[in-house]
Amino acid sequence: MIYNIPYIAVVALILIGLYAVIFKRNLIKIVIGITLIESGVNLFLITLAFRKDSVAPIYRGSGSPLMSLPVPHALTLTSIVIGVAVLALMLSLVVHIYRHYGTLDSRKIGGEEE
Amino acid sequence: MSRRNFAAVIFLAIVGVFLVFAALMTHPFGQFNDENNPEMDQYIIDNTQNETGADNGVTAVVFDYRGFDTLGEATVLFTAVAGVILVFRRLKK
Amino acid sequence: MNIIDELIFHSPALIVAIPLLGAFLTPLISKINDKLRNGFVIFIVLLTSAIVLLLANDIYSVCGKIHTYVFGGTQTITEGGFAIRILFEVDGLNIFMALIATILAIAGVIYSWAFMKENTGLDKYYTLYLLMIAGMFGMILTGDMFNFFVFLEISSIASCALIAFWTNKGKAVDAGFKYIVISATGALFILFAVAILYGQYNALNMAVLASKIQFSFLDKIALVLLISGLAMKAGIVPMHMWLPDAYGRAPSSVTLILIGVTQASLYGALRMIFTVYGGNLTNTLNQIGDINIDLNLLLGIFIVGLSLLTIFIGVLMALKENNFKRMIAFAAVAEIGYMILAIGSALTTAFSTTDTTTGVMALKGGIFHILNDALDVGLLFLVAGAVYYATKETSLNSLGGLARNMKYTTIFFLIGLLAVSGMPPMNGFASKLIIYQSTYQVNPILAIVAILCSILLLAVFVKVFHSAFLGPKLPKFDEVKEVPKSMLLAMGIIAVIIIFIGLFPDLVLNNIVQPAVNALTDHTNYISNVIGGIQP
Amino acid sequence: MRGMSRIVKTVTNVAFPFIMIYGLYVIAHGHLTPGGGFQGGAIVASGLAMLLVAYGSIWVVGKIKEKHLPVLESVGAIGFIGLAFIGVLLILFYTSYPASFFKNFLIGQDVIPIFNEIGKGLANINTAGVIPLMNFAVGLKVIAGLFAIVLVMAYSTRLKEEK
Repeated sequence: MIYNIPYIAVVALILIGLYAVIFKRNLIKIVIGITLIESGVNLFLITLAFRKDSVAPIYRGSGSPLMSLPVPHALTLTSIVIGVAVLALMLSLVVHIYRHYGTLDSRKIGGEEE
Repeated sequence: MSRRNFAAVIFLAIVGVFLVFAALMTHPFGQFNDENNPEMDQYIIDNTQNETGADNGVTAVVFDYRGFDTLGEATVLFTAVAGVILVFRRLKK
Repeated sequence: MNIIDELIFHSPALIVAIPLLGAFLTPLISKINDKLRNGFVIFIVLLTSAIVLLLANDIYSVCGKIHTYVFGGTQTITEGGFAIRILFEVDGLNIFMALIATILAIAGVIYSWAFMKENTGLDKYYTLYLLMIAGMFGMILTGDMFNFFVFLEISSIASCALIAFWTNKGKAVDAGFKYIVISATGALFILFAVAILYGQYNALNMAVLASKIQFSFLDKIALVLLISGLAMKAGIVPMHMWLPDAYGRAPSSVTLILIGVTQASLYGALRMIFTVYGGNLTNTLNQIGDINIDLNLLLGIFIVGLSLLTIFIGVLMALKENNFKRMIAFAAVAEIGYMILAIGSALTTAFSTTDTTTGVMALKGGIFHILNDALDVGLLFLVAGAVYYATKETSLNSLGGLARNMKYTTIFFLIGLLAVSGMPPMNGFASKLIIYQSTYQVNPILAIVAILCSILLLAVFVKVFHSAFLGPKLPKFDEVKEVPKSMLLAMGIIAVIIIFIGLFPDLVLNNIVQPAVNALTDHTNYISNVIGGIQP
Repeated sequence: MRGMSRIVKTVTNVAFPFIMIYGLYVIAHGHLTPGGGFQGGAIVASGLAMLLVAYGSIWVVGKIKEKHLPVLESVGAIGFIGLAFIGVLLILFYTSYPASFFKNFLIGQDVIPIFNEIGKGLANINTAGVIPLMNFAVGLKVIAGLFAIVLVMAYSTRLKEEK
């Protein structure tokens, strides 16, 4: 049981993120919520890579000790870059929404007549 | 608390319970045995140097074994740059 | 070696890589000349379509053939039964979706030539357009779970930026933000599910996962996450809020590809349910007395319930909607409901031993409807875009008497109207008839509800046709002219395909839809074709 | 933003070359030590972002036009996908070559022997075939891409404030 605590942390991060996405009215807080979910998933991927008593999967010349798994590292790297891209686009849309409506409250945007 | 908030709290609670169960049932952190032996990753660790010539296993996976993912990843960044520039463009010629 | 054979062998990679290369080259080429850039983009799309047709010809030549392509190697499966490299696995269903995507891409890129001419930022527009097409093809053709996620993100980021193309309108930016929030959350659900499956079985390839999956508690969680994430992207009812906004506010040419992306998400859900979890669909979950509660029954009833909600809400919202494009968008929601209605009823029966034909027929109707829905709704959106281009009006109240000045557009709208509401000479009739027949055998109420909603849909569109196109010519539309030729050509391509399918539905059903259904139902063939002789 | 105080500018002047060199080192040694094109590119781009913060976006746009950055990014992306395409195109020259997209074509050949080395724990930069070349292409792409995002966002939000 004690070895499952990292996964509990993952679940906590994802739930906090979902809470922010569902309940918060401020667009910036919604963006923060999505970033939190993403960090939770990234943390989960990277915890899957660890093996007890292992080193990073990089050869150092002499011998080959037990190495941690390389594929989750690669997946996490990809996922982080995708997260940066989504974040940049979301923030630039928020900037535009603020320019139009002068507010970040999600109840007050998008209601105007055409 | 409004009805919408109440429904959302119920939803979050259900999701939370299931995810906590999932977290408890995942194999313990860092513990591998014969049942969940990571064959694929062990193969990559053993053959990285001979097949790709790279010392760094992660780079070998990123650029060789799963190179197409990396192309997609680079494309995502390219897409984001194009999108940000599109959103901030001048609207009048 | 023959060059055509080589082309076919490498085609799965080239179908994705050529639009990507085109997208990377577009910013450089648009420095030279605008016309050259438009021509280059059309050339890239046509080249991709030619390769898709070559691959389709190859796939359909042998029954049940699966074209497996390895990136960066030759060995599909390493000794021990795991795939270390990314594989593209193209079977009947994949190539069926790719053909739909091809039609949409060609029509959209031709339509854009005249439709977007007045706007600034066109080099970025065309770059993102090609990226969206590449993302759609990647989602459709890939055989790797993580790769699927990456292409999902490419298509959703590109479409989000294009939905917010008209940044001077606040509602467009708002629709783009809504879309990116929903699709980013859905994509993260999918990534979480992929990570759970990877942690269990140490595999990312779909065929390998399908052969290893044991249906433990974690796998059920992963299945729920996968279906809910893909349902968010596909616009099924509890998560449909983004769809009318995004479809309605985006430029019409973008909406056309957005339909394709939505269908690709639906394809993803089909692939996950029928192939990855295919062997476990008849697992008994629970037993009450003598009755076994099987997974496929539970999942099927759940999906049928969702689909009825989707149809109802789509049709009712379309009835009261006043904006032309948003109204069509709600009709699109209803059409998605018809597809998943067929898939749900197929799930309830497909794996029972006593009645095998009903499930297969429902599945056939659902998959055929994916093609028809993409064409019909796409044509309607193109017509709405043409009306907007000519009059700069979106509200239905202020339109009227357009048939006098826009003859061809009116004819195309009539074709789309009849097709989307399932009237006999068009393609929508063929697929909806199969859906009615098969759902009637599952439960008559389903078929009755489906027919009633279809009639309501007809009423909605006839009302629009009457108010916008017929009637006296309004004085403010005296100057309105027919839209340019490239837009007419794009609408014409889709209309001709609609009429062709409507006249010869059997030809399409037997040659294109049947292999897709076979690919879905026969998941053991999928596994054995990819993994080959090596068993874990 | 108009730029920050003289202290910040001086510190930036001192730190900037070190960050650049470190980032380029991470890119170049991606196949030998922890790092790679993405990580090194992010380091260099963050150094450039530091310049942006310290000196203000007007000054930076005076030095680097923001419309040149997407061209640089396109060049990096074309380099990356081109290296992947060469794996397929080699079939035109060697008929029995086991070609495929993303083939590491520099490993296991004897035409250019200097790139045909397999790293055995030594820090030789000419190992690993096309991986270092791909690292450079991706590094260029990431530097240009991330810096373009930051620069465009900073520059366009500033314009609105000043008016």
